[in-house]
Formats: sequence, structure tokens, C-alpha cells
Amino acid sequence: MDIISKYIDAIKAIEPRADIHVSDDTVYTTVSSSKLRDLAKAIYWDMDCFFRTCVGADERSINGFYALYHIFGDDRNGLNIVLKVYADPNNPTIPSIVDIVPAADWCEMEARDLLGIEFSGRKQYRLVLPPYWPKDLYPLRKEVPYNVKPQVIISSEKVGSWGKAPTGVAVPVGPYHPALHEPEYFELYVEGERVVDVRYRGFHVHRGIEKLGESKLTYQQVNFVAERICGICGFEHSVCYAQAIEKAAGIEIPERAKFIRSIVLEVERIHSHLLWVGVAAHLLGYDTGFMHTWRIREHVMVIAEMLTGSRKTYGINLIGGVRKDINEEKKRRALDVLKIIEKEFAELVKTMVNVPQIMKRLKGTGILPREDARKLSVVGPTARGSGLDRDIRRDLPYAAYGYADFNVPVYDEGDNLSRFLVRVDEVYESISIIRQLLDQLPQGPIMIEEFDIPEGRMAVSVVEAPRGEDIHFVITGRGKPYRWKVRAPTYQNIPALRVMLRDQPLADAPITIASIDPCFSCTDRVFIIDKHGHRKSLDQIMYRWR
Amino acid sequence: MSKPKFLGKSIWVFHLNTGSCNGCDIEVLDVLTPYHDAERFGVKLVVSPRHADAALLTGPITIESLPKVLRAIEAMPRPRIIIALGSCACGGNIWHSSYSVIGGVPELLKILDERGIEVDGVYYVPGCPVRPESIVYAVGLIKGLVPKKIKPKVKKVGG
Amino acid sequence: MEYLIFSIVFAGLSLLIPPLMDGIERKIRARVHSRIGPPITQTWYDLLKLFEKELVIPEGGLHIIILSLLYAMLAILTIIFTVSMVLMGYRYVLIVIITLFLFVQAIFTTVPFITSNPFAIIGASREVMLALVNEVFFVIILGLYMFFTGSPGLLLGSTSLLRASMILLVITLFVSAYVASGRIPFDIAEAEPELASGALIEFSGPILGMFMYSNFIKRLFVKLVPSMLILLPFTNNWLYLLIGSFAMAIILWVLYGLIAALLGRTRVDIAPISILKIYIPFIIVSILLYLAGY
Amino acid sequence: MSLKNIRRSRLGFLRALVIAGRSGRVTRRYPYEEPLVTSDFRGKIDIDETKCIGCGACVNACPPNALELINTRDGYVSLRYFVGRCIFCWRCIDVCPTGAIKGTREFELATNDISDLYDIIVHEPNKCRECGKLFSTKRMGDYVVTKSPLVENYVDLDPDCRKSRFLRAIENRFGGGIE
Repeated sequence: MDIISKYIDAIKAIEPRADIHVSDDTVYTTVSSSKLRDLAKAIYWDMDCFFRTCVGADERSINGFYALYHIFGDDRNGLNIVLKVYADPNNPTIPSIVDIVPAADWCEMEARDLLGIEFSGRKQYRLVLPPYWPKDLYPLRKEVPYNVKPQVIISSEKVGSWGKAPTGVAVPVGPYHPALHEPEYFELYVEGERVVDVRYRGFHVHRGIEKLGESKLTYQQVNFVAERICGICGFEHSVCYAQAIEKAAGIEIPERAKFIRSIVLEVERIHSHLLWVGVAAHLLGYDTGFMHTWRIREHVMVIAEMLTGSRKTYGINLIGGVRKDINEEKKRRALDVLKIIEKEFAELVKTMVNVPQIMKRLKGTGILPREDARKLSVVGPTARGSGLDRDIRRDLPYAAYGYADFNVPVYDEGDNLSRFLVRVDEVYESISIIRQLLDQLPQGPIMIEEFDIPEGRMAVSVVEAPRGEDIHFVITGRGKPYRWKVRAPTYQNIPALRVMLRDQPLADAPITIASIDPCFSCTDRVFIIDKHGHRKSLDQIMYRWR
Repeated sequence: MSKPKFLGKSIWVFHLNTGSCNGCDIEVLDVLTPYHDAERFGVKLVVSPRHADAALLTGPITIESLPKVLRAIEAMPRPRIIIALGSCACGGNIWHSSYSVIGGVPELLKILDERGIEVDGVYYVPGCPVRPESIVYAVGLIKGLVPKKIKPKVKKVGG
Repeated sequence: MEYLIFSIVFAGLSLLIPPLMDGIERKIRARVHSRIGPPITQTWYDLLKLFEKELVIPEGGLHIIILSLLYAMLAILTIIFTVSMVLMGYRYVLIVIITLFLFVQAIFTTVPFITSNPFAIIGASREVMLALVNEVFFVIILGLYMFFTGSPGLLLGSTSLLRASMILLVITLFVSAYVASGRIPFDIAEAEPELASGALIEFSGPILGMFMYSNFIKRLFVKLVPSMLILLPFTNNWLYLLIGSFAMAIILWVLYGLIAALLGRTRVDIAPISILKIYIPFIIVSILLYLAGY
Repeated sequence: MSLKNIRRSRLGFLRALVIAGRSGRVTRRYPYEEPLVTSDFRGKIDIDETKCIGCGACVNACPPNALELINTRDGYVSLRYFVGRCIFCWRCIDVCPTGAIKGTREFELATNDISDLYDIIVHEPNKCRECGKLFSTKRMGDYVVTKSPLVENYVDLDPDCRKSRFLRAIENRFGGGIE
């Protein structure tokens, strides 16, 4: 393919000695840290790629170094480009690329928090772990056991205080705020009712699943952890993980399993979008809309339970296929339910759009301009609402999406209303995808038993979750993954919140925060938005670990 | 604090998410929707611990959210009940022994006793995610409408 | 003597039915949501449970409790005053009960300011913003009503009320009653998703019970005033007027509950504009009609 | 369905009444009526003690360690199932060699005391004929013998005695002392 050679020449131009090897849709190169920044600039801006994520890995037992993988994505041609940089074990520092690629801010800080890789040339702060976590204890290092419990005294520290508030009254939204349903903490600085600045501190949901994945669990058990990364789009993670391992080990799963995976993925997308439409109506005070949307959604939960055995965490996905089959009777009942949903949801949206308050508060609020969206490489409905035409199901088709044709709704106003309409359209697309896939469901086995997973293989797998693209990066080990990194969609969308929330009335903060459909349990990331706010260590917290 | 006569009739619940994957949280919301409608038992989802009688605690209580959980429970006026929803809250799910999680309500109760915060009742509702019907059944149990079905079974294996 | 019995009966009635009516309203809202909804007496259960809970002194200290006691007493006083004075046929009843009502409204907007919770402060400031528009026009309309009828009090059987300008006035009064009762489009003071029940966030147990109970009574009072005005021309006996206005208040309560279930919540900067868009044209038209003699 | 082709009407919001009217009250009066549970629902598992041999295959397969083999002080091995931590994935049913675990549709598991959530199967331990130590379970021994009869003569030895017997056997055969 000429595109791959184009990338190879671009990389060779900057780093002549780089050893590049290509697996089916990923270009791996190992680069020296001195050349990293200009390579990142070339790929991100000149080749017009999007930034997926960066993964820190403790490879001292393999090659004696720490490694950092920067992953870029070229959606149009369905390519992933992985730049690997080594850092020497006793003083791991790597030049930061955050000024070239603003979207890399978080994953660099996460690599620093969990692995201790320092980044030169940027302001560094604690991201993932709580402030009272001991300074020199990096959980993802191989020698640290997964159940280490540092002795810390949890005093009732002042929530989220980082010194002086920039301006105005500080309004704490969270950690237990009715609009969020999840423990995330936004501190909105308001003048009157206008939001001036936002600070965000999350990570209440950091459960250390990556450490568990590479220490306590085996390959097949990691599926069930992946499924519980997020309670709403759990199956995306489980499919993404399984595909990553299957790609790394070169396992070819039966056709029927691919179809069942795609069908259940689309059932989950319908349930997730209906859930969001209901919550958005609730946030705007229109409880009737919330109740009726969730009444319609109940049908989806029932057919999900019929197809997979559980209302939400389906648990039918393993490496090598699926555990539960779809017979004729289930197919018929699923099609009936889809007919009901299509009819009732159309009518309900017609009603909601005519409620005066909803239109007034959705149109023109929480604007995310197209260039900001491009700079922060936002994903999913948030990107499609701001004019970026990105959809992994069409760009890098996986599972059985090659067999279904569907169009991707894109609006370019970039306000809450366009994100609302993107999700409404996607519900109908999903219904038509399920119908197409159910018709072409091939016969055959649904799982293969015998396969072996060689050690030391790398793979990047990308899946389109209801909230955006969801990336799993895997290095295979013996009996369990050596390194398993999850980059959830909301991880990429939260930085865009600052652009959306700036100069908006406070009353719209909940609906704007909800408009990116944040799934904090996927993300559990934190970052400081404003320029000069640096996280000072909260002195009233005592460490007893040292 | 004797059990007040009217607590059985109207239970105001406060949703306390301590690091849950929000599978149980949407089932908590689902309990209010038409098919399950917990409001017919007088259950109302309130927004601040000040107004609440029961805390619907979901999630394995990560150490990041621990200080805030303690303050939220402290802010609830007595008599207060903790309802642990889902296998994360009852036993810590898959990450019960992870470094950043204390492992569910049994451990939280120890920390609460340590700090002298009394709680008037703890209910456990297993499930992953917990079914809306299980939550309705737990509410029925609190109100005394339904018997407790689950019994511990100790079975000795024959020779 | 029978005046005493009637006033006790009506006073007791006016203290008993607001929470019951709220139960009925929740039942209607549940029906619009296509679910069963709580029993009618649920609001009473809530209030009684709240009074049984532990009294946690909010951040504002003891004077919060004193103020909320004052607020509850004044609300109860207003409604009993209305009932007994109307029964007695007192001429200046309108002015007296309006001042009492405005005093109650003033306390409700100031109490949250004492607590240092930012949500309460923003909730109270929204309440002030809304009250500035709504209560002011409530008084203007009643002033115009008095000016049009030429008498400061309620004139039983005065046919002047059947004139077009008067009817327009009373209709705006009904709209103002809806806004004053703080229902969905205008409940921005306790907007749950945004401000976590802004004004009432710090109160718990008995204080919250008192505040909620007084709000229910305020809702009944705000519906009684317009229904009394509309029924004036049709009766010449104060007792029938009171019975009629209570019945109308109940019907209004059900109707308002239904409307509230169908609308979403406005923003604090849109709310005053949308209210003014209703009041100002109605008042101008009614003044013109009055000048033109109808 | 983009905004342009949705018919915008001022009283459109009243249509919500039409929707509510048509759908009627859909609430299932659950404790008194059948819940919305389909026949495929994965509920609590039930361990049949007549078939369980205490081999621990389910313990290895269980992601949240809800199933654990605990050996009490006097050497008795027992399989403890903690419903509170179970994620109802039914992996144990897939891996159980003797089909002892059966899946039920039970979900009414609410309780106010956590000790209700423990099911314990206590197994008879094997007694080593040489040193009398108690190890694994008798059932396990019988199962192993039925599967591969030739191990019969040293199945009732605990692992250490078995190892030392095996080493001695090799030593005799090759005549060298391996101490």
C-alpha cells in the first residue's frame, strides 16, 4: 500500500536508522528520544493524524529499559502508527510532546504517576493517584505487588483546594452531584451565574485494573475485568481487549462469533444512547422525557438479557469467540422489539424537540468549535457534533461491521443540540445495522478452543464505543498480558470541556458536562485546566509510608 | 435511636457512588423509571446527604473517594441506613484486593467504627449489576413487606 | 357562634389539604410518566418522617432554626388569617393578606443566604431574581384590580368584575400564581440537577419539614387569592365564596400539576423575560380596555 | 431526522399526554407480580455437595475470587462461596469437571447481615497412610482413581511422602544415593 510507504519515508526522513516493521494495520517504529519531538510533529500535523494515546511500560525484565509507546491514528486510511521510545531504568526521562500534541497531556502524566517516567520540558503534576499516595511508590512497576496498601492517614482533607481560587465564587460541582451520578469533582469559578473557570479533579474510580490485568488474572479472566471498566459501555472494552489479544496472537475467530459480537455491540449502543437522551431530559427538568425514554430503553435491556444472559455486564465474550448463541426464536423477538423501539422513540423525540425549554437550553450552548475539536482530537459524538467525520466502525472496520452499510451523522454547529441529534440519529443507524447483521447471520461454531498466545507480541485494537473510539494496547506475556493499557473515549473528551464551559451560564454546566456523555469510570483521569494552577501537595495530609 | 414509625413509609435515598463502574448506578436510576417505580414504596432520590435517610452505596470505595464518603455519611442525619448495592459494595468485586481500593462496605464499617460514626442499619444487595428488582426487594425487606429469602448453607460432604 | 365553628373547620382544612394535594399532584405526574406513583398520603408520610429525624444544626447556626420557625408560623398565620377574615367579610382583607404573603416570601429568600453553602446562595439569588419579577407584578395586578373596582377590599356581588379588562387582570393573576408556586418551569430556586435543591440544601430533618410544609401552604394561598377574585360576582354570601374558592383551588392544583409535568426547566436569565412577555401585554390591553370603557 | 425536517409546533409538547395515554401504566407491581426476568438470566449458583470433589477448578476460574478453598485448622478443606463478591458470570459452571455447580435464576439476595451470603461445603480430608497428615479431599482421591486407575497405590499418600517414595524408587533403580 502506498500509504504505508508514505509513512515509512516520512519516518526515515527524520530517523534514517529507525527499524520499522508493519503488521496488518499498525506501523511500529523504535525511535531515539532526541528525534521523538520532530517525529511527533511530522506525524501529528504534517500527516494530519489524530493522537490516540501513549502507553508507559516497565520492560526491564525483557530488555532492561522502561518504554513509552506514542500511538497515532490515521482514520481515513485505517492505520495506527506506534512510536516506541526507551528510557534508561535508573533515571527514566523522556522529552514531552505536550506542546506539539496537546492531547498527550494526560497520558504522559499517567505514565509518570504509575511508572515513574519523568517528562522533560513540561509542568508535571500528580494525575491518577490521590495526593496522599506516597511519592516514590509506582504501582505499575513489576516489583510492586498488586495488593500493596501504603499506610496513609486519610484526614478529612479539604476537597480540591489548590490554593487561591482564580476569580469569583468557587462552586463545587461534585463529587456527589445529582447531575453527574459519578464521583467526579468539578470546581466551577463563577462570577454571578457565568462560569469563568473550571478545575477538575477526578480519579475517584481508579481501581488499578491494569495492574490486576498483568498480575493476578489470567487471559480469559481479564475479559471480565475489561467488561466492568464501564457499566454502560462495558462490552466495547471486552471486545476491544479480546480483539487486541486475537490480533497479537494471530487467532482467527469464527464468522458467527464476529456477527454476534457486532450485534450485541449495537444493542449496547442503543441502550447507551437512550440512557443519555433520558438523562439529558432529566437535567433540563423535563422528567416526563426521562421516564418515557427509559421506558422504551427497558425493552432494550430485556432483549440484551435474552441474547446474553445479563442485563448489562453481558459476560459472553472470551478470547476466541462468544459463549452464547442466538437461535431463531431470539432473533424473531429481537426484531419485534426493535420495531417497537423505532416507532416509539421517533414519536418521543418529536415531542421533546417541541418542549420550549429544551430547545432554548440546548441550542447554542456548550459550543466546541471545529478547530478546538481537531486540536484536542476529541472522539465520538462530541467530534461528530463539531464537524469531524470520524467513526472507527467505518474507518477501521472490525468484527462484522464490514458486512453492514450505514452512514455516520455529522453536524457542524458543535453545540449541545448537535450532539443530541448525533446520538438520536445513531440510534436509528444501530437499529438498521442490527437488522442487516441478523439477516446475514452465518452458520457455524461460535468459539474456538485450542489456540496458544505467544509471548512478547504487541497489538493495538480500536473499537467505536457509544462515547468515541476506545483503544486497548496489549503486550502479551506468559498466561497473562505483560502490559495492558486502556484508553477510554471520555479520556479524550474531557479536555474539551474547558472550551465548552468557558463563559457559559452556570445553569448549563450540568447539561454541557453531560453532553460529552462522560463515563468517568472509563476515564478516571484528572487534569488541571487553568494555566497557572499547579497542584501543591496538601500539607495537612500525613504520610506514614516513608 | 429507636426505629421511627414513619421511616418505613418514606425512605429518602441518596446515591453515593464510591468508584463504581456505574452499572449499578444506572440500575438505581432504573428503579425510578416506569417499569419498576420505587416511588410507589415512598422511595425518593434526593440530592444531598442532609435530606437522606438511606445511602445507596455503589462501588468498592476507592481510597481517593474515601474521605468524601466519610463526610457524606457523617452529613446524613440519624437514623441513617447504608444499602450496599452490587458485588463491588458487598465484597469488592474483582478488584477487592487492589492497591487503590479498600474493598467494599465490610471494610468501610470498620473505618466508620474507628471514627465513631454510627450507622443504624446496613443492608447488602448482591448482583453485578444489581437488578432493579433486587433493589425493590431490598426496599421491601427494609419496609418488612417481604421475608428474607437467602439463608447461609453449610453442607457437609458425605464419606 | 357558627362563624367560630366555620373558621375552625376551614382553618383546619387549609392546614390539612396542601400536603394531600401534593400527593395527588405526584400521582398525576406519575400517571403522565406512565407509572403508578406513591399513595396520596405520601407527602404526609414524608413530612411526619422528617419531623422524627435528628435535628442537625446547619452551618448558619441557631438563627437558622429561629428563622425557619418564624417562616413556618407566618405561613400558617397567613392562611388562617385569610380564611377567618374572608368568613367575617372584612373589607380590607386583600391588603392585609398580601402584605403577610410578601413578608413570608421575603423570609424565604433571605434564610438561605445565612448558610455559607454556595449552592444555597445561588439558589436564593435566583429566588430573589424571580420574586422581583413575579411578586411585583402580583401586587401591581391587585393594585390595578382595586383601582378598577374603586374599593380597597373585596366587594361581594360586584358585577364590575364581569368586564373584559377585569377578566384579563385575573387571568394574569392565575399565571402569576403558577409562577409563585415554584413549579417546574420556574423551580429554578431548587433546581435539583443544577443546584442540588439550592435553597434547601443545608436543612435536614424538622427544619426541612417546616420549609416544605410552609411551601405547600404558600401554594394553596397563592391559588386562593385569584379564585376568590374570580368568584366574587357570582355569590353574595362569604361562606359560599370561601367554599367555591377552595374547590377552585383544588381544581387549579390538579391543572397546574398536569402542566408542570409537561414542561422543562428554564434558565434564570430566560425566566424573567418569558414571564414579562406574558404580563406586560396582558396588563396594557386590560388598561386600554378599561379606558375604552369595557 | 436532522432538526430541519422535524415539524416544529408551539403546542407539540402536549403530545406527551398522547404518548402517556397510549402506553398506560406499565409498572410491574414487582413483589406481588412476576418481575421482568427472562429465562436466560444468570442468577446465583448452587453447588451440589453430592458431586463436588473439592478440586478447585472453579476457584481458579472465578475472576472475583468469590469461590475459595479454605482449609480450617484441623486440616478439613472446605469450598466457600461468597455471594456478595460473585459477579454471576457462570465461568465456574463451564469449568467444573463433575458438573456439580448448577445456575439458578435467583436474584432476591438482599439481606441485612453479611454472614447470610456465605455457602460453605465442608469436605472429608484424605489421611496419609504413612505419616497420617490430612491432605486434599477423599472425593478427589476417588475421582482421580476412577479417571486413571494406575495411580491407585499411591493416591492415599500426601504429596511429601509421595515425592520421597518416588525419589527412593528412582534411587533403587539406578543404585546411586540421592540424598
